[in-house]
Amino acid sequence: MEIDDIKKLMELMEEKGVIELEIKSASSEVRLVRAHHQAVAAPPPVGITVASTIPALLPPHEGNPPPQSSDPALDPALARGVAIPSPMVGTFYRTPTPDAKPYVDVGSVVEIGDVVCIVEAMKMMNEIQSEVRGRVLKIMMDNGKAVEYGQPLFLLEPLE
Amino acid sequence: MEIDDIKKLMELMEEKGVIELEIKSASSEVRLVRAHHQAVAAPPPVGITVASTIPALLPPHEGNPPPQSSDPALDPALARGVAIPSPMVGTFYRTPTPDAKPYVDVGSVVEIGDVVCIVEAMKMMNEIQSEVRGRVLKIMMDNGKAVEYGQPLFLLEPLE
Amino acid sequence: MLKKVLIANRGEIAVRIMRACRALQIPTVAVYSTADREALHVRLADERVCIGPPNVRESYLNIPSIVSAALSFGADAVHPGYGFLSENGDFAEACQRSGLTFIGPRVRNIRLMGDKPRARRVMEKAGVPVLPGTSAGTTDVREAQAVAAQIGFPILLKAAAGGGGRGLRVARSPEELAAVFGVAEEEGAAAFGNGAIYVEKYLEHPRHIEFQIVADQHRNVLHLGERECSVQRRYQKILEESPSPILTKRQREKMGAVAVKAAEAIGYTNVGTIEFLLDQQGHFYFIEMNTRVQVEHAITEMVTGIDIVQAGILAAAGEPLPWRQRDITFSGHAIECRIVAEDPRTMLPSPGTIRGYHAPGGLGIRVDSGVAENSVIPVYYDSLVSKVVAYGKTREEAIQRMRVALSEYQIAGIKTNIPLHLQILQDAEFLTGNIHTRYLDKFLTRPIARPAASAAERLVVNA
Amino acid sequence: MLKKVLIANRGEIAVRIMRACRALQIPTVAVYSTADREALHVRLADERVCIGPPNVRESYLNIPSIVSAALSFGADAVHPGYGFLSENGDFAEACQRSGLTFIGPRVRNIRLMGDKPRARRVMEKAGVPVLPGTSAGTTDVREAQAVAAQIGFPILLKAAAGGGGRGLRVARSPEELAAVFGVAEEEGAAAFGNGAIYVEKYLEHPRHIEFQIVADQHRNVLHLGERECSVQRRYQKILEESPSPILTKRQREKMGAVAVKAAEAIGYTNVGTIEFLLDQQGHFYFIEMNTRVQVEHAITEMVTGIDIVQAGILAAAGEPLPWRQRDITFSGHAIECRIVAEDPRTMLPSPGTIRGYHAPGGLGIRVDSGVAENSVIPVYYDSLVSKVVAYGKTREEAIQRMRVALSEYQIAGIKTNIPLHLQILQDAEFLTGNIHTRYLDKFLTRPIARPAASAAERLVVNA
Repeated sequence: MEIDDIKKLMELMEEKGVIELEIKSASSEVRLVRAHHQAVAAPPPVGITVASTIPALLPPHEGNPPPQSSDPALDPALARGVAIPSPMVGTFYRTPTPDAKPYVDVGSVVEIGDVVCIVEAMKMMNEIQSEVRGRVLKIMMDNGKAVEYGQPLFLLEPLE
Repeated sequence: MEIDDIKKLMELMEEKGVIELEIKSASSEVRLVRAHHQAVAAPPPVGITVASTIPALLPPHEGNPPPQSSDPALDPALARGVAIPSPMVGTFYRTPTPDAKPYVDVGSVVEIGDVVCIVEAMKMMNEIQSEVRGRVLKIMMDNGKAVEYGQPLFLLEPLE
Repeated sequence: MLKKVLIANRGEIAVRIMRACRALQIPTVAVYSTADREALHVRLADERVCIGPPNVRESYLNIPSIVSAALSFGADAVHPGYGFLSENGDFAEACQRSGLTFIGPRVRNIRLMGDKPRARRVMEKAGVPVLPGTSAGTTDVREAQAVAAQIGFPILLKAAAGGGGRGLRVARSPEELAAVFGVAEEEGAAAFGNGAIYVEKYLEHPRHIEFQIVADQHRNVLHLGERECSVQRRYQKILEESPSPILTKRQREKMGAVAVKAAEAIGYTNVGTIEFLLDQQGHFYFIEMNTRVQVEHAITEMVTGIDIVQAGILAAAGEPLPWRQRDITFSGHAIECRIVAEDPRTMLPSPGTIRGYHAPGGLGIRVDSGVAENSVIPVYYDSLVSKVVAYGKTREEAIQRMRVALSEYQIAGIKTNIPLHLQILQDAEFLTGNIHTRYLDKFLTRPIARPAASAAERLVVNA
Repeated sequence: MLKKVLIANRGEIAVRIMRACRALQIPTVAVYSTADREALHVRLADERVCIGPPNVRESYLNIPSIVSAALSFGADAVHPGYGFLSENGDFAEACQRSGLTFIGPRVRNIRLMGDKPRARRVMEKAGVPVLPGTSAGTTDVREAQAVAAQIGFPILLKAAAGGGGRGLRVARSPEELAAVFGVAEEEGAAAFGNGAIYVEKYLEHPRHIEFQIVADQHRNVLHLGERECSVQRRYQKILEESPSPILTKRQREKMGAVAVKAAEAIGYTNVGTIEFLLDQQGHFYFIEMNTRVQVEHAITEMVTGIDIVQAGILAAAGEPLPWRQRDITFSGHAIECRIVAEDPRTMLPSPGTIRGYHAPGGLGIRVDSGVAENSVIPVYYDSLVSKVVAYGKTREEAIQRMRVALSEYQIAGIKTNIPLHLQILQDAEFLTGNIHTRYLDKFLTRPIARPAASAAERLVVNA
């Protein structure tokens, strides 16, 4: 069975509402299981959700704006990455003070415990430390933007 | 088994309201499971639906009574059968007059065009003719009972 | 009292009738075609009977099948709802001959009001104002000119066999009449097999105002006030409200009294609706009577507190009305938006399976729906999905609540006309109540394509 | 006017507040825990912010996270709903310190009413009748005996640190008091770390009658009539109605005036509820004031036509109330059934995913729901699924409509208390209005298992 066949099976499953499929033959075995219902009323996916504004009088199902962050799955280089999520709700700052240099940039190597940014919550400037050692692949948020709990701030390539 | 066969199976499942399917043969095995939101508030399945009474003040989701007819799929002998469905809504009679003998019994051989029963609709006695030649495996309805459009009345084993 | 009611309909009105029956503790039997196996009305009934294949002629319009279903499944009464067989005298007669109570008016009421020219003559004789014009079709242009000269231009030419807004032409002068008469005649002959033409006074920007009638079998007839149904698209109502934003209390009483007189003149029983056109000078003219429950009955229920469907069932069972006209009081304002499955851009029907369904709720919001999650809007039937009714103390409050409700209504899998409703609810002319039967045309600037016309026809059953 | 409101709640009340904000054209920000990503309130808001993990302490009770969300996402006001932080003075204070409008009363109103003994003393001083008894806890049985002798038996012993109906004992004689006082003291010390006991007059079969208060920041205070909330299970309301089936117009005016006096005595602003116990002789006693919108506010909205949530938002924005007491009129009867996810047999919570959802609709039915198809009832929060409100001209009509609505309500995937409601709605005593706070006990004959008690505790947040 070729990848294209499997792809076709997947498409058929989606189209026909099939959630499980198993095929065994002398030469091969295939088993496919679909998550169900996620297509309908798609929730903000983990980690890449952002607050989005919908015009007050438009029915929400007419289209939530897509998440602002780019999807790491689409870029093979980023797919190796590990995210640093925001541990709290607040405003994201890349610099300790408005005029200072950013804590990190793309390409920076970050050690465990290094401060990578500030999240301001209730006028408190909270220094966010990395819990992994790695190289910064991508900065997921713009400076000064509001961030949610769990929102990915940086994507790191882990280093041994 | 080819992709096209599987597609056909999926379509049949959807059409016939089948939510799980397993086929095992010497050369291959296939298993398919469809998402079953339709299991909830189960619609009357094709052909074996009967009017059922729910107490007026009980929420319908508390349980539709199961269809009265036995499921041919459960009896391998019946699985070969072909149903004669009622072509109209009315009352089912196995005999031409109350005292007469039934048109057919289990084991009777029926020719194409043979009258197998009467369905009374609006005081009209409608003779129902078989469109297949076969041996009666099962009588699906009791004499004098109300039948719907499409409701299986007899199960026949087709004969060449 | 009735023992078991078979509901000879589908969709929201079947569900609505079930609710009324449940409140009266009468069990119900749903009927359905094979296309409606999983429909909400089938799930909610006490019993259910498949009556035929999807094609309406073989199922929902199949008189023998429906009557047989009622008899075989032990119903002693049949409720026709609206559309389908609800105004079919043969069906009502077949029910009665089979010993079934037909929940509706007498057979002769249905037949009389189904024959528009005869209805017009009867109303004229009873002193109910009708639009000046011919009460029989003509193929003679000279006769048409004579009538036009008498009633004054502009006049409307109507194909005698037309309906649902088709086969209409306006003439503003004798010359124009001479020019279009032949065309209208030929069109009528081609489209409807009948070239006869009615000549009628043409009203500029009239309002469609209708009165709800309730009558028992004991000569009690009363009205439940008016509904303003001027927001129409090609003679199909889209949004209705009660009370009318312009009717005064005195006008309401006057028109209501005429509506009652019209119903009394024909010995009407059960619920029904007298439709009037109201011109800009305040003159009103009878157009027709609908001898069944109306799609938009819900708004009248909101402002009067009276359950109209229950009232019809009780009247059919022979119960006397528990009210006199003076007991009927009106409070607040109600608006109904008909939510139909259609592409808001092309206005073509949008059948399909409903996903991600969330109906609005909260203060002042009533939803009468025939669907739930995974419900199918089949291609075979009209495209009404649900009716949203907003009630408020004032028209402004009702409009505000309707906006909130429609903006939170979630229906994926099909397209709906919710965007059109939201557009109307923000339109300055609508907000001031400045509406008439051609009001909606301004939202519909696109040329009317042929498929769109047939979409409108499909809606006719639901009028 | 407010520019953007952050709703610091979830479920039906979050959706309810969004509707009020939309009507006032104020954008909303929803907050949610990671367990609520797909929740209806998240889908319906204009913006949404994840504030923490499922545990309430780290999300819906997390003051810094919620205030920070409001500030970072540009809200200028916060609505707390009911439960969670709605009666937390620290939260209201944190909002105000951060320059956010707290949509609720003043911080000092919240703190005062949260301190029950102090609230009692203030009310007593203001001339509001309170239950005779001690206004401070005691550990001295002789003091308890003296108080009991003065107010008369039976008396109620209440653990000073108890709540939600826990730590209560009845004594019907001095001997019984002597016997149970020590036990109660020990239990209180063991369960709540505080052995102090209040002694209070014990009422046999009292009714729970509460008055809805609306107050602005300009010293206008008025009441919107009463709610009868006597159908309770272990001090948790299950079914409420307005008006009370037994209150006369005169009693309503008298109790309403006292409720207004109580609110005025503490300089109350915004919406709130004064709860009374009413004994069989018609005496009534203040029990507590809830300084927030109540779950059961909807029934008052139905009979007065006033949007209480909007009124609270406008009052918080500094707007004066648009009504005087004489403008408040009552019409019809409304009943609310709280639909909770629980096994009707064991009364244990029944979390899960909702499938095959169909909410009732039609004439007189209002549904306030936090769920739709595929919604999850998480294990972490209270089990309220929705509120069904039935409105009718009379109590009988409302009951009839509620029965129809609940009998068609379809929720699969979880179990609900709908069967219990249907049982109540057919009970002869309920139908005659003969109810009191122990009325529901007769339906609950099973021994109370430990897990059931903790289920009740989980409901406390929703009181």
